[in-house]
Amino acid sequence: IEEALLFEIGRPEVTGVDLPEPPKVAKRLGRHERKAPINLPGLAEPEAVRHYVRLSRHNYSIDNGIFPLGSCTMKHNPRLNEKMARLPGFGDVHPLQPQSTVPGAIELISELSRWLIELTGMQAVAMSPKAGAHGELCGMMAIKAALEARGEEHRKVVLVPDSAHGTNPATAALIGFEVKPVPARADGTVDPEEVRKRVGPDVAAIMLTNPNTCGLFERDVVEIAKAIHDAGAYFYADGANFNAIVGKAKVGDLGVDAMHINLHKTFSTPHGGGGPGAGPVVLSERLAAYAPRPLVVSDGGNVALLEHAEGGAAESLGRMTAFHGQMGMYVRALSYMLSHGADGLRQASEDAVLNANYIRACLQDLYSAPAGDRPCMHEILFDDSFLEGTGITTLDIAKAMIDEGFHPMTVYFPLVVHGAMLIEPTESESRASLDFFIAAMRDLAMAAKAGDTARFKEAPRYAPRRRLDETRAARQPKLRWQAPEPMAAEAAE
Amino acid sequence: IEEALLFEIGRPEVTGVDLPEPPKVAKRLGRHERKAPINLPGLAEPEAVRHYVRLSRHNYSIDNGIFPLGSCTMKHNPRLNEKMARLPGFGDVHPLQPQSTVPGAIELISELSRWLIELTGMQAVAMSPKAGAHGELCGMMAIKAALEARGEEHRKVVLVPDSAHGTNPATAALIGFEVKPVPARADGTVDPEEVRKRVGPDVAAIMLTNPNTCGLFERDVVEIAKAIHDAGAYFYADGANFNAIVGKAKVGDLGVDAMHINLHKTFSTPHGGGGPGAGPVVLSERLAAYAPRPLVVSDGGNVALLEHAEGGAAESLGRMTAFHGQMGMYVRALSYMLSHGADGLRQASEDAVLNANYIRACLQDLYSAPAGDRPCMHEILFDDSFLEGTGITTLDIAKAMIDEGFHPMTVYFPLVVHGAMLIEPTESESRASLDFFIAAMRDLAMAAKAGDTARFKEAPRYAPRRRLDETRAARQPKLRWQAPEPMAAEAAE
Amino acid sequence: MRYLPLTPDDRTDMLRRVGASSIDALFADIPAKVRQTELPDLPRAKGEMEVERILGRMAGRNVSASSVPFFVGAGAYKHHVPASVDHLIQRSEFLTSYTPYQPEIAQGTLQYLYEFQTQVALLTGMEVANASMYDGSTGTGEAVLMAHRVTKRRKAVLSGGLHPHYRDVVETLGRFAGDSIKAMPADVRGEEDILGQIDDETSCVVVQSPDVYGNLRDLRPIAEKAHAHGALLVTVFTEAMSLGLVESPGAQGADIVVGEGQSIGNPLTFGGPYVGLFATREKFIRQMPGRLCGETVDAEGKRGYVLTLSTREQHIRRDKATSNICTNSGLCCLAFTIHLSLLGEKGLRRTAETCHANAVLLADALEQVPGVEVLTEAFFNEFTLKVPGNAAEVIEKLAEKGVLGGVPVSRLEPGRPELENLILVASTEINTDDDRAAYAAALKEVLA
Amino acid sequence: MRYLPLTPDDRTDMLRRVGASSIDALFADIPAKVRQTELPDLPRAKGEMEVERILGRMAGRNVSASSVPFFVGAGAYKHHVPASVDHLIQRSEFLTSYTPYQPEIAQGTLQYLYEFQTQVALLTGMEVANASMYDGSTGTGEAVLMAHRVTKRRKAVLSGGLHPHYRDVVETLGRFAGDSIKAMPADVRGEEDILGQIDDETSCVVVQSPDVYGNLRDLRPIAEKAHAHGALLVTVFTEAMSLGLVESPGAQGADIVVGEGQSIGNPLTFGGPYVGLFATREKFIRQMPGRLCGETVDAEGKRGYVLTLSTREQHIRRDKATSNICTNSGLCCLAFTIHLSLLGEKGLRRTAETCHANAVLLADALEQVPGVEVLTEAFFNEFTLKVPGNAAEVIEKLAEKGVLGGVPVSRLEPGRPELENLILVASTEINTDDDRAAYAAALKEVLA
Repeated sequence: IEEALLFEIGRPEVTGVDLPEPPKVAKRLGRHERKAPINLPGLAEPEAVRHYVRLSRHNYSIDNGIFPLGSCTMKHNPRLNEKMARLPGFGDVHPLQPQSTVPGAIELISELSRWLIELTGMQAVAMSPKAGAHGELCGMMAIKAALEARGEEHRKVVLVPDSAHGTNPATAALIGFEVKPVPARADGTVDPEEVRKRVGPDVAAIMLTNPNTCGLFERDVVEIAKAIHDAGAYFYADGANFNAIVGKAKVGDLGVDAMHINLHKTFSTPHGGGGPGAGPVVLSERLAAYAPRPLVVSDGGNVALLEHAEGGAAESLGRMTAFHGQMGMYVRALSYMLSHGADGLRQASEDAVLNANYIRACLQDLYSAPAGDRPCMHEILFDDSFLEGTGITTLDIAKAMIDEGFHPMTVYFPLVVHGAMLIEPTESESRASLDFFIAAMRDLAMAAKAGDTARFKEAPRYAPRRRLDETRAARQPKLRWQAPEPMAAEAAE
Repeated sequence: IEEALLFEIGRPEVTGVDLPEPPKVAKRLGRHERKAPINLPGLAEPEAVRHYVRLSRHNYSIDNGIFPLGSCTMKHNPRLNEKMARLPGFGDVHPLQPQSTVPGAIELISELSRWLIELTGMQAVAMSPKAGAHGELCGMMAIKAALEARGEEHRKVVLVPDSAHGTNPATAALIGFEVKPVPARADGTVDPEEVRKRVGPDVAAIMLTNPNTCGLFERDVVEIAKAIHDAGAYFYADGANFNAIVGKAKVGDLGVDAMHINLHKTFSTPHGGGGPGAGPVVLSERLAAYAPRPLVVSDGGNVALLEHAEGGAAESLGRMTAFHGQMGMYVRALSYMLSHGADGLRQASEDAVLNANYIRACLQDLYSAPAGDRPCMHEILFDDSFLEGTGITTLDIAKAMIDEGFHPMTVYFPLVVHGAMLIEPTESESRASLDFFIAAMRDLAMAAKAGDTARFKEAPRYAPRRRLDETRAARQPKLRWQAPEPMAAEAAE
Repeated sequence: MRYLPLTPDDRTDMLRRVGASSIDALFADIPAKVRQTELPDLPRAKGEMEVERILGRMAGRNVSASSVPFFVGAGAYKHHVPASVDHLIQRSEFLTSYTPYQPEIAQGTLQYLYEFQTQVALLTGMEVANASMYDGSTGTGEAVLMAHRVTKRRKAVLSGGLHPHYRDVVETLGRFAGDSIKAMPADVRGEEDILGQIDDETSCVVVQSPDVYGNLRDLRPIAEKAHAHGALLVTVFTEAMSLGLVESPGAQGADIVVGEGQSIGNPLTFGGPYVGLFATREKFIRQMPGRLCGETVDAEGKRGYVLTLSTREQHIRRDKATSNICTNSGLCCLAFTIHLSLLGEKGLRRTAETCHANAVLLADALEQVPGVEVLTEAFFNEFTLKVPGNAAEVIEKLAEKGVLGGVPVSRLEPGRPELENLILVASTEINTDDDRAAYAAALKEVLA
Repeated sequence: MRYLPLTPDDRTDMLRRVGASSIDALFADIPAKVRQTELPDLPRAKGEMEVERILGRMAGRNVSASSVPFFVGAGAYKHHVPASVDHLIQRSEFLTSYTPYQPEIAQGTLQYLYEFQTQVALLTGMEVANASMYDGSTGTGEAVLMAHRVTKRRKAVLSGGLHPHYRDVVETLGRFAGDSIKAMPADVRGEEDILGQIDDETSCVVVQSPDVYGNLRDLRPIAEKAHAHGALLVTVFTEAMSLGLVESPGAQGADIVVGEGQSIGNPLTFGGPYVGLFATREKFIRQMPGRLCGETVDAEGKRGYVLTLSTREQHIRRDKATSNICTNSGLCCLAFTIHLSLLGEKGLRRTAETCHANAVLLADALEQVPGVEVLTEAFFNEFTLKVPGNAAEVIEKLAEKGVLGGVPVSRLEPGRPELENLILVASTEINTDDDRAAYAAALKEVLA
């Protein structure tokens, strides 16, 4: 079923919001009142509800089925957390109303901070970054600030393994670092020897994802950290995969100096089709002083929200966003943490890892895993060598999965293996759900090997759309609706 | 996509509800503790959410498209009303907590009563009936009580036109009345002459739906009422179609003695796939004294909730349900009324009637309307004579509509025309939506006349199910899931 | 008006298409002398914000159950319902759909009704259940009418432990239907001689357990006696959660089990909408009231569900129908089914055990208050408290102290001096030690 | 644990299938000396009811905007959002989906992003808009970086009317990126000589209107001067509702328009998540940060939508990307789009007019209080109030009287004695006559 665009069904004279006639006043707008029409269409409420309900039905979501996007961690989103975030005391408070009127909000941030610090074994946490990539920026700024404080601005190089998320090099480059790659071993992990070879007086930091994007724990992480620290550099950890090791290892013990935490990945704040996220950054003792403002600090029973770098806190790197960060996400994350508790959080990590290994064990005879039959962490990486000679690609497998009723896994990432397929089931899937998924994946692999090419090349056939022409979209970008010519003419009249 | 039954995916050892260990106490259950297992499956929350989300997607709803079920009045359900019903002061109060702790709840019922009385021009309203049919029972009981008070228990006959809803005769029969039909004129309306012929000392009441189920206003209603009253009987009105005339006529002025109001039809409380409803009954001065308890009475500024027939109120017909009725529905209905206001309610009736007539005007050349080109009220009735010779039935048209993406109209009701198709668009549909519907309906009629039989006989093809075997369901009733034999054996071990 | 998509221009165009000179031309069948020309004497349309203010103010005048120590029961219970339940029932496809008359596009509703029927049958220990009644009280009325149909007798006996509202509903219905209803007097301690009331004219005996005073009743001897006389045993419960811990009525010989399902999945909402559970033996299905959902197959042989046995129902059978019920409690069934599927056997049992344990602790605490006596020996989560003084006044004074302490029996049975010092007190999993301490302390003060 | 579907039996079976002796065997890559054996020192799992109690208690300690006369703005505004908006964004298919990497099964998200981009372009009077930034402040930072890329210059001038938080964000980013940021001093009356700051090194001028002190600024001369020097004009707004009544920045020559979209569709939530709006000229699209959704066709020629121009983005371009942004504000965009589609031009205009009228009435009322002065001449819905005394203390005392009267400028610009008696006061459609009267009365008392 097709759904027209808002602009094709709405009309500027229709509104779905009733307000009384505004009070009559002498306007105080100066010369600034808008004269030209905006041409914004309106919908009556029944039209709007139907339009967006119908649109929603063109989406796949966790609540429809397994969503095994590797590295994206699409786990169950408890509705309790939505309810909590909407309590008037959280959802309906202003960031700049007097602090004396929001002690509970500050308490919540403080409590969430306590959980994050305890789970990571770090010294402090900067809560305000708005998403993971923003957290990376925060962490790398803290490192830069620390280097400056040491008078070592000349350290410009940041080591980034090829398997890293694109945000890592992008972040480093954004604030003037020079990105240098670190090659991976055959299984995708980093060899401390390679790190040692590259560290030197020009190196500011390494950015390392652990567990890495191949789904493996960097078993030499302590050595790598030592190599980095010995060279006077810092260890930034990309916390995208923290969900695999909560309760199993504290990143502080691994030698990490800064790590962002994607609350939506590890602590299940809903991803909402692209955000909002939240990216608190935990900091080691060496970096804690550089935390941005605002900052919630707790001293025994006293909790304070510091909005400026008052007093002796001149090291603070400054402000990264207006207000105090993603409160709505904090409430959801804390609700998730309280619900799980220390025991449930560890169990969730264990189940996530078990589920991934179960998929690995059940698929490895048909799919090709670069790491062989080595256990994985929370996600399992395959490459496309099992497709050799079939003419079928990783993308074809992904699109054929859609026809089987699944969301595809992450494809072509990480870049370090050919035709990557990265599958992350998360702890939210039942065994029955995994078995159903595995059966379909086995069937696809066998069909591919049997040469049933049409099933793949023509996929998806049972989705709201067949394959979309992405090249055309990029070559002739059409980024907004435009009134068709006659209508435009009419509007101009 | 298929969805297994709860019993096929759940397991008794799984739960989606966490509670601490119960306090240890010496039980005071006597000999009544349950020993046998219940065999109730449980689901973890992610499983439950996914199961019911997936199930929901097998349903059609107003929010998916027009739902033109005649006489069912499927109009937009504002989400504001859902929000209001969930305010803790309404949703989280107990029916038997002290009245002093719920003045706002009593005020709400009183205020809703005021609106219903004003809109109908009646004397009183009994709020407690739980749905329309329950309201009919209430009204007919009040009539019976009034007759008994007059010593006229011998009046046993209730006149019911053939076009009436099945609930009318069922209700009358339930409390011992004898149902006698009143024939309709060719256009489906009641001839007062026919009523006059049938009224006599044995007649207790007439039950008349107005506008009737053919979508016509009973233009002789005042005369009919007079004939009934002259004969010493009462006029019960089925208020299912009240939504067509709100603000256009007060039923009190028509001579009605009792009428139930389906809050979900006229005042848009969501039908929820089969309820809950609410069926307040407005009563004339002649019947007001017989109102059941509980009853909210208002005397100037004082409002009281009477739970028993205290003092001089011995005439009350008694209690029809535990507690005070469908509070949750009252809140939604009052929210709807306040939103519309007197002006909006009248406009809604007018738009509902205009929309139905627009469909009538745009389809009448292809479909056959028993009332010819006479204007209709809020719904338009066609019969199947336009299908003559095609081999296609009303049911086939309905099923083919499903393939066009619509919910079918009401079919084979009312019984007074052959192969009835009763279309009620309601005021919630935009003109664009009506035009879209009309185009599809025209296409279907033309296809039927052109002999495209397969399109109809094989429909629906694009629904979650093809036509279902209702005969088999009735002949070999299977009303619950049973464990397959091996599992049953296992459970018995 | 935000809910009305037609614009003035639309209306003009459409009237032209219809060939009507004005909107009133379409209402010409309403006789002129009764046609309403003035707007009703009611306020005009209001925006959302204004409506929220008005209703928010009314709601704010009520004391909500969650805001105080809360022990009110007597047929409606405050339980914790998971947030996912309310979220799911608000899905458009559930909330804004109709009775599943077109099963091909209503399998969502039909399948959950089938799950509901199965859950109710399992929970009650019966063979079959219907797709709900309005609530427990009207369901009890329907059960008595059904017993009349099955036995072709018209004399029902109601236990003195039956909730007085339920009794009143059955009596009202019986009176108007011309049936004989024998209601036993209030039976606070569950000691009545109901067996002595059963004879060969009796269509059914209606017994509640746990009864309104909290007593758990032994249903087996009643079933035996009833069956020996060709009568049916109708059992009633008002606290569905009790079925997680107490022996099922089906196992004790009940022929029809009817009860209030509100406790599972549904909020208090000042008494409604609730959901009536109705279960019976397979041999009686054609005498059952209400909707039934059954399994079948579609034209391709796939399993599917339909409303079935509708020849019992009013829309087919009209004046010969088994009941006049039409709209029932669909969405409340869904809430029940989702909540119960989340609970499962394990969660239901634990919740029930917590309710019972909390009630025992409460009874222990209140018995410490001088002059106060717990009258009920075997109970699930509710018991009768005897206080030295007028119970209604005590409850009112407790409310002033911010404790909602239960229901004075006199509110259900007015004008009976012998019941005036009794309170029905309920406890569920929501109650804490603090709640109990607050109640005991307040009661002590009130009685001092 | 209610969120974990695996049972102990499942775990045992699955470990066997995996060939692992224990769960810890799967974590063997974590060096033994850093493997955690003890549980974290944090509380154990809690049921829903308990979590609700804990968080409910925290929430209960805060004064919510709806519960008092409320006039706080300064970059976040309390507007009424229709109930349907929050209902719709909670649809599973929206709430629990991911960034639309597989467009064939994400057309719902992609189409609303396309609608969002179009709405933002129309509202700002610009040619194109992206699919959102985190919020207005970070969007402003991105706008400055983009201006650097476009002009290949690295010197930005910030108006003294720019929200101090936004200025701080740009300064922080500029400092670490090695750019030059010239921030003008606080400009309460909108009188600064910003034209004088523009030279041939200038990459962009960043001007907010309405500015943080409420002043509506004339952007045309700044655009002209900037363009004459090859610089860009970046305009900022923090109150999206103003665009319904005030001339669009696009019409005044802006090159990049960035703003906070919270006012439309999104609750206050103590400052986040919000949604950054970002619009520019078509010729700059390849320099834009953030996600872009574009129209295309599928293999059958049907219209569809995809994320496009991703060669600008970090996941393709890595260290050469235009921004490091990944996750943005998807669901907040949806709320914005739905609310704005409900408002439409008619509703937006009326809401904006009501906000302005209420602010004018408020200014009139407060000016009556002895010693109080409204400093802002031309404003939309917020203005600067000068009080005789320390503004922060006045605001605190007002709060004690149950009035949230605005933001003391000192909270944004601490340590500036010349700003210490200024309050930013905002009004929206939610404020009533009673609210205004309460504010004026409380202020009079506080100052007395």
